[in-house]
Amino acid sequence: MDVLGFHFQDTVIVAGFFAATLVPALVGIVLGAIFKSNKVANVVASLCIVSCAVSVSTYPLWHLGLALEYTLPIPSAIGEYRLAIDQLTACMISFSSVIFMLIVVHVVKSTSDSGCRYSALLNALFLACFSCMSADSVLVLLFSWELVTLTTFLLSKKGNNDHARWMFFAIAHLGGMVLICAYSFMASVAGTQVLSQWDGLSSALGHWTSMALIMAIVMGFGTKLGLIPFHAWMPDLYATAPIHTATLLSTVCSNVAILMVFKTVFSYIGITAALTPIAFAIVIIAVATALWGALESLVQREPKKLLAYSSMENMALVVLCMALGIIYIVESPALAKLVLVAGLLHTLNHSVFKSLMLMSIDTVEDCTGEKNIGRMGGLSRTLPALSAVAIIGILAMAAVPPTNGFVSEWLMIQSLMGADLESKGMSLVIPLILAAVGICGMMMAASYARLYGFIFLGRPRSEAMENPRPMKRGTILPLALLAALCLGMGLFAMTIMDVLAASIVSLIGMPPSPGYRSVMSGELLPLVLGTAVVATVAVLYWASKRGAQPEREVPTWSCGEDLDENMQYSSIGFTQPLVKVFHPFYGDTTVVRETKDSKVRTVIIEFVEPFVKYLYKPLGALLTGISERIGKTQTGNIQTYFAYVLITLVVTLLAVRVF
Amino acid sequence: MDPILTSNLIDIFAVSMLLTSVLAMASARMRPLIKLFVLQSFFLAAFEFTVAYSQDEPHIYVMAAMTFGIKVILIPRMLQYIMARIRVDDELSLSVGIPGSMLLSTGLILFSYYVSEPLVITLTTEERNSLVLSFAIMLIGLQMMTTRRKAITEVVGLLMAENGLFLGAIALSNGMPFIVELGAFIDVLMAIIIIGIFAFRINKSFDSVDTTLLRRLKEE
Amino acid sequence: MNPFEIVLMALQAAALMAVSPLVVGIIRKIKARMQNKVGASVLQPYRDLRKMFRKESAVSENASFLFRLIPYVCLTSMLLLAAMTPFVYTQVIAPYADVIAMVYIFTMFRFAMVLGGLEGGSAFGGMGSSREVMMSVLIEPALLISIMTLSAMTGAGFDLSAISGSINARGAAAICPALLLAGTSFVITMVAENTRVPFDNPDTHLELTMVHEGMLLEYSGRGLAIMEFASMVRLTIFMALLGTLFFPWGTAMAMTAAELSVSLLAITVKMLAIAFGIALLESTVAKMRVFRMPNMLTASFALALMAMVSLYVL
Amino acid sequence: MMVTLTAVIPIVAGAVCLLPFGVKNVSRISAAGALVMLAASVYCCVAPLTGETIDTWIWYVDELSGFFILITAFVSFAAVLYSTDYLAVEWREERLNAREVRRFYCTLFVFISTMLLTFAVRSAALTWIGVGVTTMVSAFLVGLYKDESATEAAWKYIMLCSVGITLALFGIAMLYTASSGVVADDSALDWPTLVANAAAFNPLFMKFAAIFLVIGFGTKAGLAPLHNWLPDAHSQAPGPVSGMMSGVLLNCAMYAIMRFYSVSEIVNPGFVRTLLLAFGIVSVFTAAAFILISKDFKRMLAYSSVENMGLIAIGLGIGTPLAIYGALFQTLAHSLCKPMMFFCAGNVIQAYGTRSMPNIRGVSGKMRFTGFATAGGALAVAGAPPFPMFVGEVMILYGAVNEGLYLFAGALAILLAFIFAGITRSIFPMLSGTTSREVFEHRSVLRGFAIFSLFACALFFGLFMPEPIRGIFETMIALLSGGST
Repeated sequence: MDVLGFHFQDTVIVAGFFAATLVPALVGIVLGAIFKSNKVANVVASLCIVSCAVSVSTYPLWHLGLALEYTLPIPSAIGEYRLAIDQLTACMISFSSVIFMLIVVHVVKSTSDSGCRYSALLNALFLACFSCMSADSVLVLLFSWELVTLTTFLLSKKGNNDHARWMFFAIAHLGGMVLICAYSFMASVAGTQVLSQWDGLSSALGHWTSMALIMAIVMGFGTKLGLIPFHAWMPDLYATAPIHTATLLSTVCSNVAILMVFKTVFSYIGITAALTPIAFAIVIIAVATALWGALESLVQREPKKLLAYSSMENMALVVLCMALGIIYIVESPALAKLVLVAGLLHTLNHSVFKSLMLMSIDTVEDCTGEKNIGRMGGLSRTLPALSAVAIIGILAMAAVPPTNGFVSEWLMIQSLMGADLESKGMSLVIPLILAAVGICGMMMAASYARLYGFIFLGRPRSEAMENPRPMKRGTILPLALLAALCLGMGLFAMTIMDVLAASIVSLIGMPPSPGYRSVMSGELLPLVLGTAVVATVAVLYWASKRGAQPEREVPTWSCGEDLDENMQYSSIGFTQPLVKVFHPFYGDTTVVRETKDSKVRTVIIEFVEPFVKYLYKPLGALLTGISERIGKTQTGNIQTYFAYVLITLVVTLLAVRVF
Repeated sequence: MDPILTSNLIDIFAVSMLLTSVLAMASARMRPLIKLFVLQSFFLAAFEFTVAYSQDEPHIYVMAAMTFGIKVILIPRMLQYIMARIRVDDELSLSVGIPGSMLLSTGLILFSYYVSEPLVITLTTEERNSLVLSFAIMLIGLQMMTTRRKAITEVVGLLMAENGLFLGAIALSNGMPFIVELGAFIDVLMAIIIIGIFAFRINKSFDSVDTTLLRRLKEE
Repeated sequence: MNPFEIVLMALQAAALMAVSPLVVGIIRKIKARMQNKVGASVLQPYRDLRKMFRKESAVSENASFLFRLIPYVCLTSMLLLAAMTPFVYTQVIAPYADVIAMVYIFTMFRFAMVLGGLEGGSAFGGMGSSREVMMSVLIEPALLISIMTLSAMTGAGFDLSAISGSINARGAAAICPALLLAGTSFVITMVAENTRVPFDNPDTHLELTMVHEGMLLEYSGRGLAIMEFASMVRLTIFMALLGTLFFPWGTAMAMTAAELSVSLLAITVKMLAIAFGIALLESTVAKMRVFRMPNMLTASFALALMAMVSLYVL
Repeated sequence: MMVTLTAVIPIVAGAVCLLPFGVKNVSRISAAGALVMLAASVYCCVAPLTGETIDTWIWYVDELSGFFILITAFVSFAAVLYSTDYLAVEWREERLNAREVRRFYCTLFVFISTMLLTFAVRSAALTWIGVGVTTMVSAFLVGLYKDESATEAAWKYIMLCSVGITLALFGIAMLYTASSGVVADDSALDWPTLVANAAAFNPLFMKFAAIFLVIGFGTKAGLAPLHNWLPDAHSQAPGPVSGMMSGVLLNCAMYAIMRFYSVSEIVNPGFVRTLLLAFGIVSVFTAAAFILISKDFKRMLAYSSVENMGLIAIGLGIGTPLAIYGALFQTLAHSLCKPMMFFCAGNVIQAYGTRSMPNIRGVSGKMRFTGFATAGGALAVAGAPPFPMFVGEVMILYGAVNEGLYLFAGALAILLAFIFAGITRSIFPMLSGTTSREVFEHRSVLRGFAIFSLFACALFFGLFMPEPIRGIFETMIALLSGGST
């Protein structure tokens, strides 16, 4: 390849690319581990930004036709560090790097999470994610996936949130263990550890095994995506961890998980007609997760918890798309492409709007020091820039055109509807899925309306809201960029979809035609509709403002009384009608009455996550019970121990004698 | 001597060892217990001597002598010294009563026969019994450690199990290479000395050598 | 698409919007007559809108830029929908008259309204928004599914004009359980979506009952005019959809003068009939309690689902 | 000659320590002694690890021995460095007097010497003697404090291990019987001879030998349900000794099992493997249960040792080259990580004066270095990457799956996840939070260096595996799977 008149060997360029990606991050880790000062922390973070910036070029490099395969020149106990990047991986790496970079920029600017340790761990997380996505060896994949878990765990330390972090760590590790077993099994069947040589193992595995493996892999990665019942860690961790950790977890790490699920299911295992039953099981889990996330998000008190449930819902939709892809792929490849494109597009979109919203919400908490959504309000007048970017994020999450969230949900429903419904039991299932997706979408929209309305709109509900600290300088920049991405990806979604479709075609090894566009309606709709919305609003606004009488600012109408801060609808009250409608699902709404004085009485409504109450706690108690039983065997009496030796000896001898 | 006589003698000594073991399980007092141990060790020495004679293996003579010196004379002396120093109460405390212990011992003997059956058929007659008996003595030694509460009885149990072991080792292969035997003896001796030291410490710390008192170390 | 067609489409969108105050006026008039009143002129809504449009607006001091923008967002969404809705002629701006997009534009409208209700910070706005949100969670899926049933039934994809044309072309043969069930569901949805009795009473501002008006409480002058107008258009669009999607017979499928005039006549009759139906309903049925609404809405949802399922089962 | 020297140097160092110098001087002497010991061991192991087996007098050092000797020497070196400051603090705070300190060093060096010797001898009998002697010597180290708990722990330790040793001796006798008649008497118990002639051994006797040796040495190695001495002894011994016991003493018994394993696999393929698999999974299961309920810092770490010994047993039990690699790697990983963790625990316990985890809070705030190292150590011990124990676990699971032990692998994975959850749940809350206690971190260069060097090594092996070392592992795998060198 010739660059600026110089000729380079392809291998040199590839090696240079990997070096340029990995080395700054490595240097960052080392620097961050050694130094402590804030200045160095900025250097460390900027090294991370450099790495991200280089890895953004992954897709362009792939596009130039370079074979992005590289083996690091250092062997390890788990074999060689083999990296290989295919088209889909390249897409995801490039895109995730952009998000990662913007988040790190925000870290630097906001300084709330800075510090050498944090920045060094960011570098480590970047490396882990990069190597996980590009891993070409099973063990490297498992190693880096666990490393992602570890670094996010370390990154999530803030104050006294040990329990929340631990919950995450333990559940994620359980998932990791499942993955280790699943991948080991596949490696033993494939006879090689090199992932790029795994090609359609399902014929060798037999379909029962393949189905079990697909389930194990979806659930294994699903522990980080928050699939039911592994979502219990999400709300607490999102609420207590440093926000950038939560953001990375919700965006980049989810992208990694989704990518790995896609690659494993569609490329390594390979889908055959016999595998559809497992897809139905996954559909059920995904739908249940989505509904659960939507339901729980309605009653959350803390904005970050609400966003955690929203992440759960969004990721469940992506998994749903993947499962539908499995169902469609045999009968109608074009539709399968469409639904997979929808899923991947939603993954990308989610990482944009979710990072925007999480960081915006954190800015709110940072500026006001308030964490309870019920005590917020009226920030749009005091923090106008923030409220402007946040409304775009909210619109994107609520899937309102012309944002990117709309496009992916639109595609999703299209692919659901376009299903060839004459076949199998699908005809009954599809309407149900459709209904569930519809209800989820509207419930989430309700949550988002509540989120925005009770934080930015209305009158302030507490002192802190009246005079928030101004935003830190420069923090608006990454947020604005993300907001611009929300709009841009909404308008120009087709370009991204084409790339994703091509990646999926090459991943699955399907014939490129019929393309996904053949089953899709309104190819230009995102662009046309989006432009139409924006243009019409602009024209109407402009036209209407001309010749209008000047407005008058008046106090909010209050039936003649003076409005105090409690005379506003409360955030819990806002969704209360819905809670009443879906009451059985919330199970227990605990009402705590505290009598402080003889006259003052506070009523607090608490929503306990039923999964924690009815699944995790009893399970924990059971395990502890069993362990304590076993613990009783250690009596402290040495005679008992001798007895164990004697019994062991006798039993072993007997066993050997008998068998 | 007559080979039949020697082989009979070998059997007799081996059986006597088992007998002393069983009797030891039945004894409720400390001093008879130690005496029974001395007796058992003596039978072991006699057994070794007979085997040495019949096989004409000089190093087994040495072993017999060592057994006699260490196990019949030295160790009992030490045990008695320890008992005198820490004024052990002669009463044994049992966690399983004597009838129960007897039944258990019988069970273990039967078990030894059952388990060693495949081994035994490959051996010559005189080795057979000795091997089964050595199994039984070892298991009964462990049983004594399991059911007797005092530190000293635990030691005696261990020593009896070791006697069984030597019985088996010699019956099977005329003893191991000399260096092993020597090492084993030194090991035993050292163990007893060190155990003795700790028995003193236990007595000092707990005012008793009843090891049931030693049960603070466990999970809450 | 020839230029004439484009002009026609634009005309029909414009006509739809233009007649919407009239439709509201007619409903009010019929209602008044049923209650033995004289009632205002059917043109009264036009006069009201004109008056409000000219007045000065008073904006709450707590309101943000969004508050000023929301009326235009609402109007825009209705404009786009008007352009998508087959009215006298089945061909609309295909292929952009996408049913899914239509549902999402409704969502956009509603989202804007809800946020608008939360501006200002009065208790009424929040209440209106809260109830609106509750209803929409149940309405929207029902709407989606009932329209999807049509799409699946005809196999015509997601294009409104194609769906409408396809049902129209089949004639009476198109009448099937799915269509009827979906139609019933759509009627309930229409009543609920447009906040008519028994779900809401558009004519009162009683705090215990109001949904839609609660959200508009802070608007005045031009903003209020636009919001009210958008709501009127919404009602008309729903009525038009009912007339051209579920009972599309008579709607012009080709651009001939004969068909167009028949279609014009047909749609007028249909709209009047629907208006009469709404008025009848509003005169005879009492307003529901707020927490009774979900039952009715769930019924609508279930009907839609049954319609979809019946396509494959029957 | 070199081997003799290696074994003698620590004894000399120990003897010198007994001389009536001041505590500070004794520390210096012992540090120097440890350094010399390390140097001698490294020098001694260079040849075997590069393929030239040392086979002189009673010594026999091949790759496997060399591997274990190097681990032992390195960990012991770190432990002695750590002791110098640890003991000085104990002496300053008058928990120990100068005489006890001197005796401690002497015993410690003798202990090291016996361990080195255990690995370096040719005969199974001598290995057995070595294992026996380590028990007796280390009993004094466990009982160093002479209080009730320490005495109790030492008593349980010595009694249970003596039983184990006795059973193992019977196993050796069986082994001898199996081999006698095939091999000449003099070399009948030499490991290389045993391996070379194994094919002709009496399989029945080998089976009994296997049972007695596995149970006997298993008691010493801490395989459940024979492990009950282990948490007591580890928790009562002073910090550096706990580290050594867990990091290298358990290896001694495991080494004996490994050596026997390579013989037995030729005679009765699969027999020892089954035994080890059974003991291994029981150990991991028991350890999981105890880790979940343990409140005592050091006891919990001790159960983690039980778990790791179980894992190593499982790795051997699976018996494929990959799994054996996992077992050996796990041995290395455990020997590096666990002492480090015990040293950290020593720091914490010395500063807080309690071992009860719920009473320890705010370590990171009060003790920066220890907090950092404890966090790393906890992750390493729990089995998180990039630490080597994760790699070992993955290898063993991978091996199990490859052998078709699916249910077994699944159960093991779940148990490992529980253990992971248990360890992290207990340790991380200690690091954060606040405490009202007066806490003073005893910092010194040597102490820090001891922890840091282990940490650095662990991290290195977690991430890298240079070709030469990989080659050594390959040879060891060949040795263990019954191939002759």
